[in-house]
Amino acid sequence: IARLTPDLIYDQMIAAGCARKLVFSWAGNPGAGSLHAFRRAVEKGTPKLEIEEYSHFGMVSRLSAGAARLPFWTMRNYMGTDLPVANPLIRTVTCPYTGEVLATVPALNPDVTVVHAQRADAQGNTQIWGLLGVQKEAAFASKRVIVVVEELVDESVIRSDPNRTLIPGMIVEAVVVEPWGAHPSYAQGFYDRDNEFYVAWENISRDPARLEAYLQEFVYGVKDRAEYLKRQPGLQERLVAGQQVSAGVNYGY
Amino acid sequence: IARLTPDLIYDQMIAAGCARKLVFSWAGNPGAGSLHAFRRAVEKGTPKLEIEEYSHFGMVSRLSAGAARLPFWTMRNYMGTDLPVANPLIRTVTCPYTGEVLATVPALNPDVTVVHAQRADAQGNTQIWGLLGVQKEAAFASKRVIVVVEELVDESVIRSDPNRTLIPGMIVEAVVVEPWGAHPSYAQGFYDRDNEFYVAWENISRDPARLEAYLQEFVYGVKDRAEYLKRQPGLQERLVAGQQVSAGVNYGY
Amino acid sequence: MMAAVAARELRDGEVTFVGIGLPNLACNLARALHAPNLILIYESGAVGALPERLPVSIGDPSLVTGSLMVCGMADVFQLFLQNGRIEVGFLGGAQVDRYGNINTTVVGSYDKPAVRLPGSGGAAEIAIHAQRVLIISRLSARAFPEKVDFITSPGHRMKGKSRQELGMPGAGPVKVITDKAILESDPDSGELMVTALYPGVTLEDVKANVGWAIKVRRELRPVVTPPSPEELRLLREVLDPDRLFLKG
Amino acid sequence: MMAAVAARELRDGEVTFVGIGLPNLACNLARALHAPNLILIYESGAVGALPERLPVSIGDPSLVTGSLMVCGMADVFQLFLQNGRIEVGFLGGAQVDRYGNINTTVVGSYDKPAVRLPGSGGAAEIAIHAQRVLIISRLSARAFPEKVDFITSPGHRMKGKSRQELGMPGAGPVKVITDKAILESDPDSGELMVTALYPGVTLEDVKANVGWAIKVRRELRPVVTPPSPEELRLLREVLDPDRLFLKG
Repeated sequence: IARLTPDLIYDQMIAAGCARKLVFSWAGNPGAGSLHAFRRAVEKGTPKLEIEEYSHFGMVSRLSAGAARLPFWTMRNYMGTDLPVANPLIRTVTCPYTGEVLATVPALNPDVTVVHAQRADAQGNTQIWGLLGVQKEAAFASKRVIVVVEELVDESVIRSDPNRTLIPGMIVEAVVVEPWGAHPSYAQGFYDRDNEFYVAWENISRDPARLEAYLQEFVYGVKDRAEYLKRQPGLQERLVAGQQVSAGVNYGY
Repeated sequence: IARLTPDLIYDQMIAAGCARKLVFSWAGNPGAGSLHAFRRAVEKGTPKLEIEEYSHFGMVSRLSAGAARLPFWTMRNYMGTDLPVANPLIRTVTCPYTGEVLATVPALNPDVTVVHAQRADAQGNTQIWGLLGVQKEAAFASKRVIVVVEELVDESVIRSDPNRTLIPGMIVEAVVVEPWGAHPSYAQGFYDRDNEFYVAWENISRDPARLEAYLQEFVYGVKDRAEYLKRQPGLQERLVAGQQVSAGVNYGY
Repeated sequence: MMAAVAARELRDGEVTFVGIGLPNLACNLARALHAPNLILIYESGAVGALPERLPVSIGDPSLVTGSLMVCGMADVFQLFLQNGRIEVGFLGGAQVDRYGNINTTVVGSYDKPAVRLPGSGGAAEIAIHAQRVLIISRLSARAFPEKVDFITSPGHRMKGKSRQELGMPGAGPVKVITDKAILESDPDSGELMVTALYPGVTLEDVKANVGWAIKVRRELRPVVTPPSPEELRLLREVLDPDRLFLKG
Repeated sequence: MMAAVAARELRDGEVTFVGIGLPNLACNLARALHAPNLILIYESGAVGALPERLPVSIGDPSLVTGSLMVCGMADVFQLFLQNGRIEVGFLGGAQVDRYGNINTTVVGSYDKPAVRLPGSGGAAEIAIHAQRVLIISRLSARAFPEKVDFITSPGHRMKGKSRQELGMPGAGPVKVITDKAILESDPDSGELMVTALYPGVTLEDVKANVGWAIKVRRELRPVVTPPSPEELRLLREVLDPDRLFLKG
């Protein structure tokens, strides 16, 4: 599994033994502490977890190469750092014009990419606003793409604002309509980040027994997202987004 | 001067002797014919004009490299074509992972890039919708950026829909507020392409005397854009855009 | 007629890289008939476009309004074309040679051309990356020389090398649709050969308009089916009522 | 106090790459006081952000609402950072060494770490490309070893080589803001040296909390000006009322 910023969902997957190898650039629980399952795996070897580590720019570039179906991507980066020592896949290339030696990373082409988005139509044409991350690059780099959306919309909604489409349906395998599907993270315009849960994770994840109990109750123990939400009363009221709607623009000619 | 698709404005600059060298990938008058001033320059040498030629992908890549401040950009391209023979700046690089030989083009960093956009604020934060071309790459690749807009808007308009901002004010040197500034081309949501003029250009540009007369009347002979428009009565009524306004999206949280 | 014949080459749902002119007519005809889910991509950045009028330029604003996605040109070339997502690419050209190589750059020498043509645009990379390429071009001995003056878009053999030897992802120009006949590439040699004639056209007529001794496929389909009344009606009354691109 | 001192380092209008925590507080304090036109860029893609609350994560939705531009991360790293547009980059770290090298990767060996830290994130490239880097870190002998266990973000000398020799565009960590003193890099050797003390802190106190024999600038400013009442009010009542990042 690969992500720039593996978060507590990744910590859960590591704890549950679902991850053989993690490819990443920053593994922490922002503002709250550590991913303790990840740390136990790396520091103590339980469970066993291979790691392959880059910086953010390196991970972004790996996906950019994958999305462009090139075998590598070039950066001016890594000189003086120990990252190329820790990871021999960080290499160099010589510019055919200036002779300058530049850093390279190999393409990353995931088997499956899961993208969370605000809305898509039934064909998978997907619109995202707010932070875009590397969603476009990851989707185009991937062999298969699954889109999880807050809202399924008619094709006419997509066509009314084509500049917002980040991922075209032609590369999408499946659309999953799952409101609140990004919790404990957020969906701009739908609901806020559940910061309380990120803080709580510090203590849950520190204690393997509590972590296991959490997985039993909220992962293995729920049959779907609706049940997951029902076990957390007040959550939706607490996090639902306010209204700050942009004006439209004229696509006429 | 450099553009993927030098059009009849470039044909005018060539005819007027303003261009020393043209860097391009497609030089024609789409749907209407040729750029005859360009053809006279290349075929007969009047006026003298150097050319440096790529394909569209090559030109896009040159600007991508320039925008990323890398000395070159990599593509899987040009094998079997005569373009690298005609242009020795099209070279190759060997992938440090697969050993594959790939095509490269050198970075293009223009002295000045002129971008036409629908709107910007006084700081130069610029929003564009509809076709985006290589405007973002050209602006970031350039030493200086001039933005020509249909409409100057308050910063709050820009901030109400930040995903539409293509060019940030920090890289913009000057904002020129010039409604109808793209004519004979178009501005999505403002006015249509003046196809009649593109067709008319075929005959104007074929005849050096008519071309010179055109320049006298509509370029040298007008003091500003307002006068240029006044000499073409009915133009604005004929081309003004219809209304096809998109809905807004919620940026709340 | 070329537009109608080209339209029949498109299968429903295919992702098609469209140029202006006849390819655009062909794609929109196919969409109106057997391929309503054709996805049209224009190199200017419109994906899944539904132009309500015949676009004159690939930068026409009518390509934007109502399309599925509009992205920058770097994305068009890197994420769609080089990524291998384009199933069909349409190309035209001033010259097409024995191996399907296309010239849209110069007639004569590059440094002192007799005629300076517009250049590649996106044609070089489309010829390399599209899963298959369809060429549309009127047949004449001048337009079909044995060897083009300049290879803008590679076909099946370039200076003795095959596409595979040169590492090209796409299958190249599998069919050339002319106004007299259909030519297809021989799977072994890569050479273009006559595979079907238009009604009323003789093989001699075709051979006289090709600059080399063109081969003829053994199982030659004698005639291309002429455009149906419905195809003609759509082309003439709906898609190109002003006869911008149609001649007949 | 570190946030207030860091804020004073920022000049109005500067383009600043912001991390979460104290850097974010410092930037928003500067915006509220002497630098209203500071342009904050977060590596998640928000440019010119005006967060109405203290963002806990660099992916906080409050960074988006009302910002000047939101772009993808490829653009953040290629078009802004590598392009040279970032004037100030803030970095923190578990270890900072004699030459300003920072470690946020591992304590101990890479393969069998005693403590696994989060890793680089964007810190490696910020240290290389930002026009100047400000480090914020509490002073302790553990946090300031002579040599870091792992160079995540390069400072002024790495394995004997200078930034210039290694071809790094930015000037690197020009100042380290700690809770006891300010350290600055010697323009010649690149070594960090003490240049100013906080009120009530002695030089011996600083030296005891640094893992090597740190040099002291000849014209040492004796004390850093303590936070003004206005700085304290903004930090405690407006910017971080829940004390998420402030200790005092």
